[in-house]
Amino acid sequence: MLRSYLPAIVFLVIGGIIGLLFTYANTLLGPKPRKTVKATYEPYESGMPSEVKRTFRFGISFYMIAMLFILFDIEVIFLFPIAVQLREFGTFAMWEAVTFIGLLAIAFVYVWRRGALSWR
Amino acid sequence: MPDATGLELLAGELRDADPDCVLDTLYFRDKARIAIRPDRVREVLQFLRGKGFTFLASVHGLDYYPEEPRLGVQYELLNMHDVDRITVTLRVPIDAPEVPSVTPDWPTANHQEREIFDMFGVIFTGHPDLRRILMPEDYEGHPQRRDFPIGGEPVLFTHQQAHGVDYTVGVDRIHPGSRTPS
Amino acid sequence: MEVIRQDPSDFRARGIRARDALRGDLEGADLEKYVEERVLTTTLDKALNWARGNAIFPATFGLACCAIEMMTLVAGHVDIARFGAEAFRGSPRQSDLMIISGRISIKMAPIVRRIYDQMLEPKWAIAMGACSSSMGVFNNYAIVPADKFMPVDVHVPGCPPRPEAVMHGILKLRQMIQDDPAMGWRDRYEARGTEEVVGDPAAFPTAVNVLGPEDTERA
Amino acid sequence: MSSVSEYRQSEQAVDVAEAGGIVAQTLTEWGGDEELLTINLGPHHPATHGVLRLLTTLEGEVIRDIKPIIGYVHTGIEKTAEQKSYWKVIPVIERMDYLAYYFNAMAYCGAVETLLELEVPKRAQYLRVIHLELCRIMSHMVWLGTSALDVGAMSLLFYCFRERDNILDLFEMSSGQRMHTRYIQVGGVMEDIPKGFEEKCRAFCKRMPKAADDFNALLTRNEIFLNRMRNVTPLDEKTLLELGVTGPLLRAAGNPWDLRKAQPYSSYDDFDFKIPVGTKGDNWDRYAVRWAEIYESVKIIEQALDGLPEGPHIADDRKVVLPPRHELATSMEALIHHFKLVTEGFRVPPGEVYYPIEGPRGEYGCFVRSDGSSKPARVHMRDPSFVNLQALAPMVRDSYLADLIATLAMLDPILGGIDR
Repeated sequence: MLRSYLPAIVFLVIGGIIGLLFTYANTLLGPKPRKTVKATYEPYESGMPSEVKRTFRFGISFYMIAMLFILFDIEVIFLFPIAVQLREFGTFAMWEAVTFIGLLAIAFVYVWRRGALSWR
Repeated sequence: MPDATGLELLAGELRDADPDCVLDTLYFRDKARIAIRPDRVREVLQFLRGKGFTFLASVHGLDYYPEEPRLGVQYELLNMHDVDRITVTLRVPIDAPEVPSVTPDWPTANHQEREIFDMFGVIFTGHPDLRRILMPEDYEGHPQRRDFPIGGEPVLFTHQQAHGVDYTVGVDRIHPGSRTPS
Repeated sequence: MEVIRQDPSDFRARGIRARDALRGDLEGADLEKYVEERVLTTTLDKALNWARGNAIFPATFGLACCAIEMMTLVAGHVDIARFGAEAFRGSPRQSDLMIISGRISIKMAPIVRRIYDQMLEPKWAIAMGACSSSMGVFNNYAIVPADKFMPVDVHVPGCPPRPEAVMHGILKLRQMIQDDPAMGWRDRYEARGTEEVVGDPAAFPTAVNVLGPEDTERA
Repeated sequence: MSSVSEYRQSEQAVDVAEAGGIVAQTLTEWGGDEELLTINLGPHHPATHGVLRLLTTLEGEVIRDIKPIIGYVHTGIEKTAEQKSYWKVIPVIERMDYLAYYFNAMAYCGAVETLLELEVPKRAQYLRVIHLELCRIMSHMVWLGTSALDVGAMSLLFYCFRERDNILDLFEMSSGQRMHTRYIQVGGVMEDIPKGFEEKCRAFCKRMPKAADDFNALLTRNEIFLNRMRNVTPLDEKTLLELGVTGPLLRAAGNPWDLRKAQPYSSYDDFDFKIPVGTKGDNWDRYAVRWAEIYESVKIIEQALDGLPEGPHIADDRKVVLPPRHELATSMEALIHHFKLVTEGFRVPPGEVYYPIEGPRGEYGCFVRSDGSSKPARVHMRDPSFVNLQALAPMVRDSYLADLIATLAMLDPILGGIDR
């Protein structure tokens, strides 16, 4: 039974290795910094000492815009599998995709009319 | 330009309005200039604004080093309607450098007065935000005064230095050529 | 990574040997020599420096007039995109070359130093123009040469230097990176405090000690 | 309530006082539910056109208060100018506003010539006008390239810098150097233009309007550019006049004040050209005024080339102007004059003069005070960017951060001129 899952496991392992490799490539290959200065770890605020505290809370409007973006962006990801195999699925898949987009379009119009898109 | 007679008329009107505010008038290179008492500057500028000089082009500072009173401030006024320019000048000694600020009437003078304070040390009373504008906040001294050394590095002739020959021009020692004959 | 120039006289002979090698009837010393000429042998360091040299990301650090000439570096006439250096990054985190283009005033010196510290290894610095290399035209109270507070690898003369001169500076830096990265202004980071000061250092009131003792600690 | 530390408190005193509609707003007034963030669009920022530090207080994306802090490229040029003799001051003065170096030199030389009462020959005035207008076009090219880059149109940078390089080739041809050419001398111009200069200049004048049409075609019908520019941060003419703003910013608000027409200098009254004037004074008008000025400058150059008179390219008052090289071999007086000028420089009668000219960003006024010696006692350049920068705060208050970037691009500040 395990045999049928083998390709997926191999795929995961290779992905993991490459991911880790990239994260630690710099420490492996890059030159070792001999001397560090306090400024190196400070946040970059165009050259000035940064005064923004860790506890700074961003406004609600940023959160709203982020949520809307994710909502309408995931829509595209669902269309990828359909787009790849459209020829085999035939017109049924095409209509399914159209209704899917139509539903989200209604949601989009509602959000637009409510004015959530414009920055308050 | 208000020509010589126009300048005298203007000065006359100013003297009627306020007897001892106009110290001197000068017509040099067909340009009119009125020297006034330092504490009358806001009234004079408002009066000239009434006369049509509605645009304050520039405010700049001076250091008449050997002569007293040392620090000078000049206001370039411009009459856009009939294309006229006039200069209002005042002189303050270095130990009492207070000049009433004109920023409340002319917002353009805000940064320019801050620059004069930064460079010459003229204190503008009534200025909303009198801080250094060009030099770092904690810099001592006013660099553009004539007795402030130019600073900078003396030229390092390391080879000659090693052989005891000193070509270094003492940067802090005023170079003979640069002393200005009074 | 050295490129071996071969003289073209035995061109015909090498052609025949290549044909034999393809047919598989080349053995012994000939095969040995044939393979040795073809395979590039290098060390990991050399390969890395080769990559670093050909993909330098400068940080947009325009201070004054030299910044305008630095912009022309990226424009059509002199194009450093040919050498892989045209991706000017806005933040010091993503860049590894700082071209100090312009005059550094005493108010700006700590900021230049902080941004240089915020750049990540490996990093280099080019002092573009006379003002950042040596106070240039203005030898007065307001200007600090870049060497006073940070290690600079290449000084490009000129006021402002022609774009070709800065391109030559970048190529010179690329050559330095690939040949001997450690070479540089007094072994790179131990440079502070070793400026040649004739006589006692106190004689230079204008020497800007940008980093107080509490700012730095050994890694 | 706000996370502004004591360090920032000291920085944020009340800014412009209550005068003529500019309400002094302190931070505590905005209750608002959101936290105020004070952040530095600091000296090292790709969109500030130089080392300008903007201490902005943001409520989310909206700017509540902005305070420009300058001085990061202060070079003490005016102090250095007092240490040099008159003719050595020109290279130092040219490095103030490094996109309008011909205008700095022209303002300074105009002031010194007024003090000396030295008459500049007609041909020198025409040559000066040609190079001033070429420098104005070059300055507008750099402004257009970088501003389009700020708003997102990256391709324009390469087109504009191609045109700029053509102009710099002309500068190099006439004076030998691309930037800070020191072509304008006290008394006239350094040298006469070489043989091929006129043809190359006419070829450039033929090509420039077509290039400007392309740039405009790229931008005017571009939806993004229009949304970023139209009706964005307008400022009315009265506030601009109170803040002392001159140049394209003032003309965009409808006031046709241009010193080339109002107080013609260096024979500008021989040429006929128009002054582009906007109506609403928003970002779009500021763009359109500068863009239209390019065509007018090309027209001036062509007229100046057509009417270029014969004659000397520099005054022949030997007390002030260096004698030509070939004369040194023959006449003794020339040698004495040459020696005297080169060692000590010429003496200027004592007096004070303010000489204003119209540059690409506004009124460049050079104030020179001489005390009779061979070194100027005081040189001050009234830089338009320094005064125009004060108009940034009233413009962008309560607007979006993105509009600040577009407005700063349209303000076209040159930090070398601001900090001097």
